[in-house]
Amino acid sequence: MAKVTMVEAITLAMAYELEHDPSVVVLGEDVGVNGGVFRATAGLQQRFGKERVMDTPLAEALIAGMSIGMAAQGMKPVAEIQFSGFIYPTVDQMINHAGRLRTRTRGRLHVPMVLRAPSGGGIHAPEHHSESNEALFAHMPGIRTLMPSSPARAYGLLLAAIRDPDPVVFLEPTRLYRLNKQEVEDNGEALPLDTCFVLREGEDVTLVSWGAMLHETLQAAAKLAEEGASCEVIDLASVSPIDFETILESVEKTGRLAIIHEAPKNCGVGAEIAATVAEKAIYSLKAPIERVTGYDIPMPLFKLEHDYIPGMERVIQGIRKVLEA
Amino acid sequence: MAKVTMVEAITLAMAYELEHDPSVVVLGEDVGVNGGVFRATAGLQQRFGKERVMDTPLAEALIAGMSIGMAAQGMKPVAEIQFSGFIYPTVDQMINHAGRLRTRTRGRLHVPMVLRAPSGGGIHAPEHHSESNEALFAHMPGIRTLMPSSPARAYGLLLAAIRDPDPVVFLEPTRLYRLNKQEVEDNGEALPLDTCFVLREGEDVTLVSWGAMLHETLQAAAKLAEEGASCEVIDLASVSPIDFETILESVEKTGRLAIIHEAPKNCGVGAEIAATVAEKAIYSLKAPIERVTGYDIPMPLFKLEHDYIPGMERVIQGIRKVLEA
Amino acid sequence: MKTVASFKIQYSQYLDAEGKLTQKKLPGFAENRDELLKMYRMMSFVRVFDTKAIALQRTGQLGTYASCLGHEATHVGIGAAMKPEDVFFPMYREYGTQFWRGVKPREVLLFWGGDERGNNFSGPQHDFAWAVPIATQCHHAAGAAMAFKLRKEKRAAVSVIGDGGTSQGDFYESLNVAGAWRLPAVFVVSNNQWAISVPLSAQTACETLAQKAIAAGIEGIQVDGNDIIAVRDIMEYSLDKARSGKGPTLVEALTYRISDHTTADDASRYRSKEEVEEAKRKEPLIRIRKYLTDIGAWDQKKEDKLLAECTQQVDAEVELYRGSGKPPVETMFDHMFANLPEGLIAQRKAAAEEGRQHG
Amino acid sequence: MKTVASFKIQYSQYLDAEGKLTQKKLPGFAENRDELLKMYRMMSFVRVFDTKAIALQRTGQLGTYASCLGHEATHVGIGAAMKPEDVFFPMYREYGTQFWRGVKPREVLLFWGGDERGNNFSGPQHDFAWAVPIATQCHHAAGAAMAFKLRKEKRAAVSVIGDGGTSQGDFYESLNVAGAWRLPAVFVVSNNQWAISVPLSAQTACETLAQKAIAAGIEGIQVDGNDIIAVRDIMEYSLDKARSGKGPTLVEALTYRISDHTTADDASRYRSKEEVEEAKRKEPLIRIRKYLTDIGAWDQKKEDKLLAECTQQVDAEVELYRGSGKPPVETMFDHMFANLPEGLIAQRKAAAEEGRQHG
Ligand SMILES: Cc1ncc(C[n+]2csc(CCOP(=O)(O)OP(=O)(O)O)c2C)c(N)n1
Ligand SMILES: Cc1ncc(C[n+]2csc(CCOP(=O)(O)OP(=O)(O)O)c2C)c(N)n1
Ligand SMILES: [Mg+2]
Ligand SMILES: [Mg+2]
Repeated sequence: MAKVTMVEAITLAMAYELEHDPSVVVLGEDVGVNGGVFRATAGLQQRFGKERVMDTPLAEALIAGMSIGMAAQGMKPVAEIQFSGFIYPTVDQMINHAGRLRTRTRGRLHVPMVLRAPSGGGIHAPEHHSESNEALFAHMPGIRTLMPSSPARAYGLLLAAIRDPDPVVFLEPTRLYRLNKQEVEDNGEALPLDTCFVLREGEDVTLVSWGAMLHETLQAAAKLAEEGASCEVIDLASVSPIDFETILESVEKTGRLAIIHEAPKNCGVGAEIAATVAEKAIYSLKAPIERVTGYDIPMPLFKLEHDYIPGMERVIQGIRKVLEA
Repeated sequence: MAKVTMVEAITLAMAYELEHDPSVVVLGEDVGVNGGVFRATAGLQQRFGKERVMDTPLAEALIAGMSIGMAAQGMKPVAEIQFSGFIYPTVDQMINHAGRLRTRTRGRLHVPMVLRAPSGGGIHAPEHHSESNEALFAHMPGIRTLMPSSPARAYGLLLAAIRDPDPVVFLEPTRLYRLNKQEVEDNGEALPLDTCFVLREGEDVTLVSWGAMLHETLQAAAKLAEEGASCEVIDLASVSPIDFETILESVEKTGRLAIIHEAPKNCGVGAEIAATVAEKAIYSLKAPIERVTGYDIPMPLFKLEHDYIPGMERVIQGIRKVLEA
Repeated sequence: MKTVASFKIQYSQYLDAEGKLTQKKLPGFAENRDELLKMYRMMSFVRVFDTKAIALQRTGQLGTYASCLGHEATHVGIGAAMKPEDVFFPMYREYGTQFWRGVKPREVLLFWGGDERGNNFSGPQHDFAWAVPIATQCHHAAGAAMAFKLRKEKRAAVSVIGDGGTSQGDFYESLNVAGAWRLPAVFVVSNNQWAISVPLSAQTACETLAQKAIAAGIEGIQVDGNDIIAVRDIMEYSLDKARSGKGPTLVEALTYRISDHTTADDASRYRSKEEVEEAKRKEPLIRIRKYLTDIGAWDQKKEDKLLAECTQQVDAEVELYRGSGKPPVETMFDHMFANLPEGLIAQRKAAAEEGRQHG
Repeated sequence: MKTVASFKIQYSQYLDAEGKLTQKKLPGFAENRDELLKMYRMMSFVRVFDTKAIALQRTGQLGTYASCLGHEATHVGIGAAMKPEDVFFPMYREYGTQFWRGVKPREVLLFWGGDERGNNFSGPQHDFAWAVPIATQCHHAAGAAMAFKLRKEKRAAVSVIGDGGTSQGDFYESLNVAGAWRLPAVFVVSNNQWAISVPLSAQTACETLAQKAIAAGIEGIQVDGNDIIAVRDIMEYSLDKARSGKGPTLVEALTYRISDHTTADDASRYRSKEEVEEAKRKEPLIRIRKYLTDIGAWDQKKEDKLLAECTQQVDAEVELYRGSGKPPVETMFDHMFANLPEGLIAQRKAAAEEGRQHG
């Protein structure tokens, strides 16, 4: 068992599927000889050839649309969008085709594709390279949206995404790509879809977060534990559909909920979680639900990005507010 | 003062601005001699000429992108997207440029454009013609999103949108285009932005809705009034930003809230309203907030569209649930 | 300045508007009367269907309907040239191609009648559903073509868009990748001169739409889209080329949309009667009928019999359509995912209950 | 088949890689030594700046930086041909054009240093900000051109994209509308042979990128992008044409990206040393310097003096950049809207407070 970074775990998952399923192909800009600008596809073209790992022309709508066409004809394309701010040209194809082909043909055609893209800020990247846009996809019917937050979950969830017969948007927090290493057994074992993961058990407050913000969230939980506050930390992982069963169970236990995400607050995924919990568990809530999020402005250029992304202080402050209310 | 339909009110507003502001132009597919597929631009080209009212080539990204270019050079483009399902190619331009040009140039350039599009179902239209996608735009920083629900509000809000120096997405419920007529004084008076409208005062429950669903919501309120339940009905109108002041004031009075919208529930705008109200007014709430919405599936073809769109029965049932909890 | 590249666009026609041959040597299939008759029959059938569908719409039995009047040679020509294992990516009015490939008229009616079951074709199961968002299907065709290429299958992907569709970026992106990757794809532009109310001259400054191929470094050919012989011939050429690994082709079929854009449109608002009359003179059925008559393969009796048969068949399909009923409410959910998530199972249940109550 | 349209693409060059004239008659400006010297000085300045910016990045004083090494003739040629009232729509490495138009080097550094103030140029206030999302700015250029046309202003919009950018649908959509509406726009493709790791041959099957103009029915010209005389000449021709209502032009400038794509890239992963060495031989400064030397307008002393001056100027700009500090947190909100909505006022307040607390 090797210790790998998250980006290495992602490479491992793609390699595993390329190896075991001949219908899997990888495509995107610079994914071939260059191995991807984040090196997520490093070595794959050398190992599996140009027919399995393809550099596309520079056109994101094309990447999504071709993937749909391939998928509907029996392939399993794993497409990469290079940076998060360039995913928007895929929206038309994803919502109008990927998410509805199965239902509009009554199951005759379906779209087993994965659209991978980096997500979020914090790595001093140029403009348009640091956006968090999971809410856009979460609102689209017919599409699953995942965000891993550790090497092992990245590996297991990506395997699940590739194997799932329906479209999956897989958003990878760039801030976590190389943040730390974890033992990941490259055994082809997928994690379940449509489920969240309880990373830390606690009694006093439930913290729901996903992607890179779990880093600050877990740190905050550790810090607060020193002060005697016991936080239950849930990795949402499946941004859509949301595993409300687990979340509600936790909130019914703790009576308090803070949601932490990097994307803008307004109509973010945090809103859905807060709304549903407030609806279903209102009588268990001992305090208003708190959302600690990015502001309702575009991600600023990097001099200010750490003023945009909720830092430990802001997260702890938010949790304290819930604990003290 | 003339009685006009909503679509006529929209035409009046554009005509007023074309008449009074030489920098205003109208553009889109078939908006010229054909007057728009919904007739929203009927007569405008005849009256103001081909230079002011332009048929574009068939390309939505172009329509949005050119509008940004024109707007940044001092024009006020009012662009039409023909049907709601074809607005997605504009997403890239709207989020990456329209919504951020002012802030990224520190105010040097700005984008006084309006992107008009029909919205929602219920008129037996073909596939992709009946989507409700306000949540997509509501989540975008730097953009205002409006949805009128009456001829007078359509007139006043569209004037405000055109005059506003920043980008506005203006979503017009096709189901209301010709549903009924209202007296609208064509006096060039705009309504305020960033505000919602209390359409009916009440004591027992607050109903927040927007666009076409206000039709069912108002009917439901009238019906429930017969049974002695007093509903306060709020037209959200400004889908983003949301006027929480008015909503919170109402909920603090009634203690109960139902939100009614046609778009899919998951991560819809209703989630944001419910989340914020639950956060800010939790101690006033006498019952869980209820959302009556479309399902988390694509709008079906029209044989089933009225099973998708919440009808009176579903709306009343939702309100009753809040009243009785 | 020195010339570094030069290009030309060629035009193909065998049968002019008068039904006279404009070339001596006919393609093989056109030497075979039965082949020509088969195509003519289908063109006639499509026309009868089209007339009936409009009538259904006018009497409130159908939603909006997009007529194919005038496009019969283009559509049937495409269908006749394709093999079942090829994949077709329609826009929304290519009934001629689809019927040839086994799609049932009742399915077309279901689609325009607001029923998803209409996209669950009886034709080849791999054929794509209609693509109403203009030109988006070009990408799917490119993707499918890539799948065939990767799997070394001798199959081709055929997409159709309109003249208006050539203004969409998706179209160029697909053409370009097809060129770069030498994909087995044929991109047809059904140039019927109008995109709703926008005439071709307002859509582009191009003299031909076939020349758009030059931007992708691929071959572009213009064909008389009202000439079933020319259409099928160029399609066979392009498909052979594709299947044998020689790359993609852009085919511009010159035709005319004689009808309104759809039944929701009123074309008299934006174009002249004269123009339409002129187009009717050049429409595709007249000329092939004349030619068949000239070579002694057709006469009025046969024509009457054919029309009676077509009417009968269409009426039978309409009956089946009329009996299709409303699908149960919960079918909205049944095909959303292979594995329906919890939340949708709950919504499905609620919707089904409501459906049962209020039906 | 009959030919219905034909096209050719022409190529312009005055100065070859050896600095020898390849045409007898020079454009007017090139007969004027001072004009040539002015351009050469700017090219040299840009190169000094570029070298310095890379050094800043390597020492952690700048974020990612996109070098323009090798593109100086293309960029400066565009700048020299434009008028202040024209509008420039850059991609992300056209410092040569921008400096010519008055943008300050410190502003370029601010942008790559992660500071929005870098987009608030000192150049013409109507010039667009950088457009990192590839080819999206073509639409803005088309829109601006339409504004000029409607207002009957004799101004042109100039956008630049790369060879990779020609695969984006936005590019074709803009070209097409510019043709259909005869817009005063010039679309430049800076063909530096690579889009990060993807070579031109994998991007498209086209022999030239200028031929993409044919898909829009507009003129396309290929120019030696390392020849400042040819670039400026073709740009002046295209701009005159645009401003006088004669329509848009697509200009393909053939050049080479000698540097890595950005400082975050390692080009040795995907291309050979030999190729880069060959490109260096043809780079734009050598040839114009040779030519100026040959005609007696330049010598080593002047060169040394120029480089010293450039270094001094660049250093001064770097100092200003270094002193720019971090903008106050609340500036994230200050330019969001002309009228900031309530919710953002509250967020601004919270952010400012936090900023004050934690720096
Ligand atoms: C992306 C998109 N935008 C707009 C529309 C609305 N619309 C439907 S058909 C049409 C015109 C299409 O013209 P053309 O491509 O020439 O095809 P034709 O209908 O003439 O066969 C338009 C604008 C659409 N379906 N898709
Ligand atoms: C829409 C979009 N997709 C991807 C990227 C990431 N990216 C930045 S530059 C680049 C290559 C651009 O190549 P080219 O257009 O040839 O310009 P060059 O950098 O060579 O000047 C890519 C893929 C982007 N900026 N925008
Ligand atoms: Mg057409
Ligand atoms: Mg390049």
